[in-house]
Amino acid sequence: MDTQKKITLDFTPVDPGLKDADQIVRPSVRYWPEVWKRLFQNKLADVCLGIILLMILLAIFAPMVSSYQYDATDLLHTNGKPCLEHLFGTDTTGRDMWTRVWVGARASLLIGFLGALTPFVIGAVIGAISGWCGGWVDMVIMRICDIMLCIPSMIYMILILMVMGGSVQAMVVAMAISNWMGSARNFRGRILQFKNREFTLAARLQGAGGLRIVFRHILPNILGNIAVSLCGSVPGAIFMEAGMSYIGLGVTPPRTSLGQLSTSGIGSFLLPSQFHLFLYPAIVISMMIFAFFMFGNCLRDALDPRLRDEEYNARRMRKLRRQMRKAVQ
Amino acid sequence: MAKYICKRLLISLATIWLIATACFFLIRLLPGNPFLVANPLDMTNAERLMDYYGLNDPLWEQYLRFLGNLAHLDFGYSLAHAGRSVNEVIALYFPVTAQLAIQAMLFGIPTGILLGILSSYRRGSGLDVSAQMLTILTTAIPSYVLAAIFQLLFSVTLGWFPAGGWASMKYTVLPTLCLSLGLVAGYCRSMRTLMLEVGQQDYLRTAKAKGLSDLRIIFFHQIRNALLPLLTNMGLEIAGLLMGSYVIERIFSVPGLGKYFVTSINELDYTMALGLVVFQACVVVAANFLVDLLYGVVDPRVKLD
Amino acid sequence: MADRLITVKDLKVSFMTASGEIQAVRGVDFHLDRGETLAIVGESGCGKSVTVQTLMRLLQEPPAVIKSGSIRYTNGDIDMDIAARTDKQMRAYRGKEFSMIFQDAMTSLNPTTRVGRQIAEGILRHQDMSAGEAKERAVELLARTGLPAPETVYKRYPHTLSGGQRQRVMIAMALSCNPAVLFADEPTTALDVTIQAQILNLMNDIKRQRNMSIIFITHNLGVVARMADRVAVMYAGQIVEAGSLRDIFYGPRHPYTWGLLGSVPDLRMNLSARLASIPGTPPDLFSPPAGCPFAARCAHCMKVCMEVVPGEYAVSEGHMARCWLLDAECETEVIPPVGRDKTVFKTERKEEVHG
Amino acid sequence: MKKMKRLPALFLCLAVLMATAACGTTTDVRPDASENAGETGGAAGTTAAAGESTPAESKGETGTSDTINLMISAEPVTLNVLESQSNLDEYVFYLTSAMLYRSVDTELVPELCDTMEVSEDGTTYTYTLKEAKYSDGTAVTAADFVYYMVKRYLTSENCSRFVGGADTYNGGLETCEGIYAEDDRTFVVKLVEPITTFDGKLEIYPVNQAYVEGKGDSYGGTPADLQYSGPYILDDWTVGTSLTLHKNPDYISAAELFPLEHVNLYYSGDASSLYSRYAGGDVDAVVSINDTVVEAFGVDNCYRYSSGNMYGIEFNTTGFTYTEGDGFVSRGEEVTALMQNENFRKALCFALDREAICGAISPSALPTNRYVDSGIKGTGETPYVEEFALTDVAPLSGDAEAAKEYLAKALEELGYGDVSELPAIRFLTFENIQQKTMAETFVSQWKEILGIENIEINLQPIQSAIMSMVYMDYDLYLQQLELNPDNMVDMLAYWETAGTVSDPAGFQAGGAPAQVASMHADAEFDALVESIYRNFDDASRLADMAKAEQMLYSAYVYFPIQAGGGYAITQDYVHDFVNPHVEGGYGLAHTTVDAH
Repeated sequence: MDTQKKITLDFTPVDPGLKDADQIVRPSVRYWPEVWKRLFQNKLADVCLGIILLMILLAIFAPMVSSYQYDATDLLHTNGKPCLEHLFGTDTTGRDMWTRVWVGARASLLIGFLGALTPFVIGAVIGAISGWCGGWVDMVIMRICDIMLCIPSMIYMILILMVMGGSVQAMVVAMAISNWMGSARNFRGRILQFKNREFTLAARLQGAGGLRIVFRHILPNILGNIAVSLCGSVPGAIFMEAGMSYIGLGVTPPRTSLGQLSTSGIGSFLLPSQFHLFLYPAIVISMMIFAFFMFGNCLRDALDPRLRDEEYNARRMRKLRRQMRKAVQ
Repeated sequence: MAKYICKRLLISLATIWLIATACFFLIRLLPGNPFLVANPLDMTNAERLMDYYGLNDPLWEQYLRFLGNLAHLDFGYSLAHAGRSVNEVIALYFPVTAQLAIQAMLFGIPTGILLGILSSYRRGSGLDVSAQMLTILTTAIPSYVLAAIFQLLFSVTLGWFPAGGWASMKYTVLPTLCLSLGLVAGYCRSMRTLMLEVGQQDYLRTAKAKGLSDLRIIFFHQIRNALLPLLTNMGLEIAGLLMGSYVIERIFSVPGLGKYFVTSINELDYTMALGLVVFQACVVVAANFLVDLLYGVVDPRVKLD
Repeated sequence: MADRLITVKDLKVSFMTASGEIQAVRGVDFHLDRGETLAIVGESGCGKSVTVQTLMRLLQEPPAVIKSGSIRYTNGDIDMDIAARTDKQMRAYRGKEFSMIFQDAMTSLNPTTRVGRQIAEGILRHQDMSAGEAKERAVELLARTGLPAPETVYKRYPHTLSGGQRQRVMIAMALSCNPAVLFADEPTTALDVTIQAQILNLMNDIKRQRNMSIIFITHNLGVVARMADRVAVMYAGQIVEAGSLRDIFYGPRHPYTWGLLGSVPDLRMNLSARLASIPGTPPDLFSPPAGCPFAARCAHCMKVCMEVVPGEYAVSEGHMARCWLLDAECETEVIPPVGRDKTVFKTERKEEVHG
Repeated sequence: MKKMKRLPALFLCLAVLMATAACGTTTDVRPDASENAGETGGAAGTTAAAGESTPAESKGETGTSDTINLMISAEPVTLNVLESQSNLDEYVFYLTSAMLYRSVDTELVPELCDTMEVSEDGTTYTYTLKEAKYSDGTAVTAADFVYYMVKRYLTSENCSRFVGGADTYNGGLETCEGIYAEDDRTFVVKLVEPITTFDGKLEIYPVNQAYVEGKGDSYGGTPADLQYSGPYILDDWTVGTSLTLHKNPDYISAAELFPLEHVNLYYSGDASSLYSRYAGGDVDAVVSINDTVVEAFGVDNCYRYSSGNMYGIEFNTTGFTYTEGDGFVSRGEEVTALMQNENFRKALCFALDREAICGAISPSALPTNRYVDSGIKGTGETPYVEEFALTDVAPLSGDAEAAKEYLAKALEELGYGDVSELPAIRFLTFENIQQKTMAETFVSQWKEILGIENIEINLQPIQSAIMSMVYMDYDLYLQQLELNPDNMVDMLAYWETAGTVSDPAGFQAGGAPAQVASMHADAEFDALVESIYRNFDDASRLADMAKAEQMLYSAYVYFPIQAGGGYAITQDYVHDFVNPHVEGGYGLAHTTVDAH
C-alpha cells in the first residue's frame, strides 16, 4: 500500500464516453477462426496436412512429369532395384514403379475422398429426412438401414463392378450403396438431438421450412463432428478398396490403385529382388492412412480443446514430479 | 419385458425374411453360370446341372422353394462343392470362426479397454504414447501386410508359432493376434476418449467431494459409465467377427466361414451364399438383440418397450 | 471472538492451459466462523466456484495450481493449512469435515448407480459402519431431507427423480457425515422458484440444528438476502467488497456492488423502466488489467483505476471494499445509488414467511 | 512436447517395414544353404549329399518316417466324382478311389484291371477285373465302372465314339449301349469305330450306384460319405486347411505301392504363407509353387513340371456377340472388318516378344508356337515338336519390323490413314493376377511397337469372364486351353467349324443368322482332324497333325503364347516324389521319407 502511494496517483475521473467498455475486455471469440488457429498451431496437424498435400500434388504431377508411362512395359528392365532412373524401381514387366505408385495414389485418393463423401452425403440426406420427418417415414428408413447393414457388401460390390466395370466411379458407387447406412443413422441421431433445441424452435417459429432448418441451423452445429468423421472415413474408403483388391475386385487394369499395387506386391513380399514392389506401395498407403487418421485426430482436438488441455496438464504434472524427484536426489 | 422380447423376436424374424428375400434376388442379378468354372467349354454339362438343381425354373418358383426350405432351416447343398451341405458347413466351420472370434474378443476387448483406461489415466505418458502408436500402426497398415509380417517374424524367423493351419491352440495364436490387434486399437481409442469424456462429468467431482479414493472413483464411477457406450457398437462388431475374416482366414489357412462367404459369392454358389447370408443375418440380429437386452439391464436409463 | 473455522489468506489459483495461464483467483482473503453463512456473490466466471473448490481441493491439479496463499482450517483437534496438504491427505477430510452441494444435481449424481448407494458410499468411507447400518443411515438422511418414502427413493436412479428431489438427495449426501462446513455451489439455480424456496429453507433448518457453517455461492441476491450472515462480492478473481449482509445491502461502497444491486428487478418499479445493467463484460483472466479490474466498466472510473490495483479499504468493522473512491486522496464524491431502497430483500423475506 | 512424441510413431512405422525388409533378406539364405542337397533331392543318391554335412545330421539314415506332409496350393472342390467339375479334384480321387488304370511314374499301369482284350476290328474292349472291395466291405464290380463311365466320363465331345452314345447324349446319360458289364468281373466298352485316341487305358473310378443313390445329395460331401477303394482313406477334410489320409489296407496293391502310411495335405491359398510354412519346416514338400515365390525357395532347388494347359490369344472373327434378349448382335462393322483382317491379327501376333513376357511374368511357363505339349514323342527319338516343325511362324522373341509391316498393310487394306482411327477393341481377361499382368503387358507392347492405343482391357471375375467368353462378348480374349497329352487331337478338334472353342455360343447349332460363320470355319481342317482320329499309322498321323496345327496357326485365330508349368519342391529327406502327370498331381507310389 505504501509503495503504491509513493507513485503519483491521478484521481481525475475518466470520461465514460471516451472509454470503450468493450475495449479492454476479451475480444469476442469466433468459433471457426479459433479452430483453424488451434489446428495450425498443432505441429502434428501441419505435418499430416503436409503429407496429404504432398501426396495429392505428387499424385497429380508426378505421373505428368515422369518420363515413363505408368502402363508402359519394358521387358529389358524388369524387377529393377530403385535407382535414380526409377526412384521406386521397376516391376516384373519393367513398368516404372514411381509413376505407377502415384497413378495408383490418384485412384486411391479419389476413391478415398469420393468414397467417404458420397455415402456420407447420401446418408446425411436420408438421415435428415428420417430424423426430421419422424413417424412412419423414420421407421421405414431405419428398418431399411438395418436390413442393408446385414446384407454383406460383397454382393453390392460385385454387382456394381459387374454392371459398371471396375472403375473409380464404380468403386465409389459401390461404396455409396454399401456405406450410407452408418452416416444416415449418425445424422438422424444428430438431427433428433438438435430438433428440439431452442434455436431450432426459434427458427421454426419464424416460419423456416424443414430442410432450411436442417441445413441452415442444425448443420453448422454439427459441422465439426462431420469434419472429424469424414477424416476418419477417408482411410476407411482407401482400405475398402485395398481389401477389394485383395479379393480381386479392384480398379481394372491398366489403371491401378495403391491397394492393387500392395496386394500384388504381397505375393513377392519374400523375394529380395522384388521386395521394393511391396515396400513402396505399402509405405505410401500406410503414410496416407496415417496422415488422414492423425489429421482427423488433430481436428478433433482443435474442435474440442478441452482434451488437449488435459493432456498438456497431465504432462506438465509429470514433468513437475520428475523435477521434484530429481531435486530430492 | 416378455412383451418386449416377443415384439423384438417378431421384428427380428421379419428382418431376416426381408434380408433373405433381398439377397435371393440380388445374387441372381450377378451375371454368370455357377457351373461354368473349371471346364468352360462344357455347356451341355452345365445345362444338365442347371436343370438338376432347378435353376432353370421360373424365379418365383425357386424363391418359394427357397422360402420353404428356409422355414425348415434347410439351406440345401452347395452348387460348387457337390455333396457339401450348407448346414454342415456352418456346423463344422462356424465353431472355428467362433473360437477365433471369441479368442480375439477375449484378448482384444479387455486389453483394448485396459490400455484405454491406463492411457487415459496417464495421459501423455510413455504408455499413452505407445498405446496411441499401436493404434495408429494397426490402423494404418493393411491387415494382409500385418499378417505377412507376423508370419515372417514369428514363424519363419523365430519359429515360435506355425504360419498356418488349424490343429491345436498353437495354430490359433497368430490369427487371433492379427484379428485382435484391430480390436485392441479400436477399443483402446474409444475407451480413452470415453474415459476422458466421463472424466469431465460432474458426478466424478461429487464422488471426489465424498472423499473417495482415486481408485474407487475410477472403478466405480468412471469406468462403469465409460463402458456403457461401448456396448452399443458391440452387437455389429461381434456379428462381424463371428462371420470371420476372409483375409486372415486365407493367409493363415484357417477353416472358417469368412472364406466361404467370399468365395461362394465369387463362385456364384447361390445356395451356399444365401445360406451364409441368412445365417449371418441371424447372427447379427441375435447379437443386436442381446446387446439391446444387456443395455437395458446395465444402463438404468434405457427402458425396454 | 467467534469460533473461527476457516481463514483464507492471499489465495491465488491459476489454471495452466496449453494456451496460457488463466488467473482465476487473484489474492483472496476471507474467513468463516462456526454457525455462520457466508455468501459469495458474483457474475459467472468471477472465480467463486474455483475459490470454494480450492477450499476442498476438488480442482484437478493441474490444470489448477495454487500459486500462493494459505487456507487455515481449525476445528477441534484439526489445525491445518489446506493449501499445503496433498490430495491424498485431503481425502480423509472431504465429506467428513466439509462437503459440497453442486448446482446441477442431475449431472452431479452418477446416472448408473442407485442414489442410496451413492449416499451410503460416503458414509462407509468415513464412518465405521456395516453396509446395513450405512443403508439405514442413508434412508434416515433421505427422510430428514423431507423426501417421502425414503426407502423407495433409496433404490431409485437419479433420472427417475425430479430436480428438487435430486437436490434433496445431494443434501442428504452432503450431510451424511455431519460435516462442519457445507459448501453450496449455486444449489438452487437450476430449480424453479417454489422448489428453490423449499430447498433454501431446508438448508437453513439443517444449519441451525447442527450449528453448521455454510459457504453459499450464488449470483442471486434474493437468495443471499435470505441465507447469508455475511457477504463477499467477487469480481475477476478478487473479493471487491465484503461485509455483513446489512453492510452490503444497505451501505455498499464498491461500484460493482452497486451495479449488482441495481440490476435486481424491483416489484414497485415502473414497468416501462429499463432494468439497470452493468455495461461490458468481465476482463479476460488470461491477462488481467493492470489497474482495477472493474475500471473498464465503472461509471466512476478515474485515471488511477486504470493503472494501479486498489487496496483494501476498511469501511467499518468487518466491512471492506477495494475501490479508489474510498481513498483519502480521492476528491470525487459519489452517492451510492442503492442502499436507500430496502424493498429488494424485504419482499423476499415476506415470501419466506409464506413458504 | 506431444508432437515431438508422436512423430516417432511415424518412424516406427517405417522401421517395422524396414525390419521386414531385413527379414526378407535373411530368409533367402536358407534355401541357398541347402542348395547342394536340394539338387540331388529328386535322385536316389541323396545320402551322398548328406555325407557332406555334419555327422549330427546322419541320423537321417537311421530310419524312415511313415508320414509325409504336403503343401498343396489348390484345394479339391468336391469328393463327388460324378459331379466334379475340376481337374483339381483328380488327385483326391487318385488317393481315394481305385481305378482301372493308374498312373505311376508317368506310365499308366493296370490297377483293378486284370486283363484287357481288344477285338480284331479294334472296336470292342473287354476288361476282366481283379477281386477287390471297398473299405466298407462291398465288392467292386464291373457295374461300378459302367455307372461312373456313363455318368461322368461321357461328355458331349467323346460321346459319339461309343456305341449308342451319340443320339441319346443330353448331358448325363442313364445308360449307353456300348458300355456294359457282362458279369461282375467283366467290363466291356464298344466303340462305333476304332479311333486313335482311345487305347483302352481308361483312368476311371468304380462308383457303386446303390451307394451313391442311397447318399443322395450328400454323396461325397464329407469323408464319411464316400466308399474308398484307393490306396488311401480320407480321415478328415478341414476345408481351407488340410486333408488327412491314411493307408487303405484293402487296397489292391497295398503291398507293392504307396509305402507311406499317412499323408497330410495342407492347403494354403496365400503365396507367402506357402513359403513361410515350408521354410519353417512344417511341410516336407510343396506340390505347386506360385511363380511369384519360386525365387524365394531358390529356383535351383525346385523342379519344373508341365501343367498341361496353354495360353493363347483368341480373336473374335465372327463379328457377333450373343445376348440373352436379342440373340446375335453385330459388334459393329468397323471392328468386324478389323478383326477379320488377317494382316491386322498378324501384326498383333508378331509384335509380342513371348520369351521376354513369359520370362518376366511366369517363369515356370514356356513360350510356345505349338498347340501340343512339348514332351510328346515323335516317331523316333526326337520329340514330335522338333520332328514336325511348323513353318512361317512368328519368332518367339517377336518381330517388331514384320509387325509394323503387317499393320501398314492392314491399314491400307481397310483404308485407314493412321492407327488412331482404328475402332476400340475389347480385350477380355480373367480376374487372376497372372492373366491380368499378361494382358497389361500385351496392351503396353502393342502400344509401344504398333502405336495402337485403342485396346481396352475388360477384366472380369472368372464366372462372368467365362459367360462373356461363351457369349463371344470380346474382340480379343486371353484363352486358356487344356492340353491333353494322350489326346492331342482333341485340342485341334475344339477348332473345327462347330467345335467348342471355335463356336462357343453354338452359332451353328443355335440358329445363328446365315451370315455368321464360326471363328475358324475351314472344311479342309475339319476333314483333316476327323481323319487323324481314324489314322492308325503313327508317321502319317503325326504328319497330319502337324499339318492341322500349321493350318490353325496360319489362320491366326488362336495365337499360342505359352505352355503352362509349375514348380515343386521337396525337403532333401524325401525320396522318389514325382509329378507323374502333366495335370499337376503328384506321385507317392514309391515315395519314402527319411526320419528327420
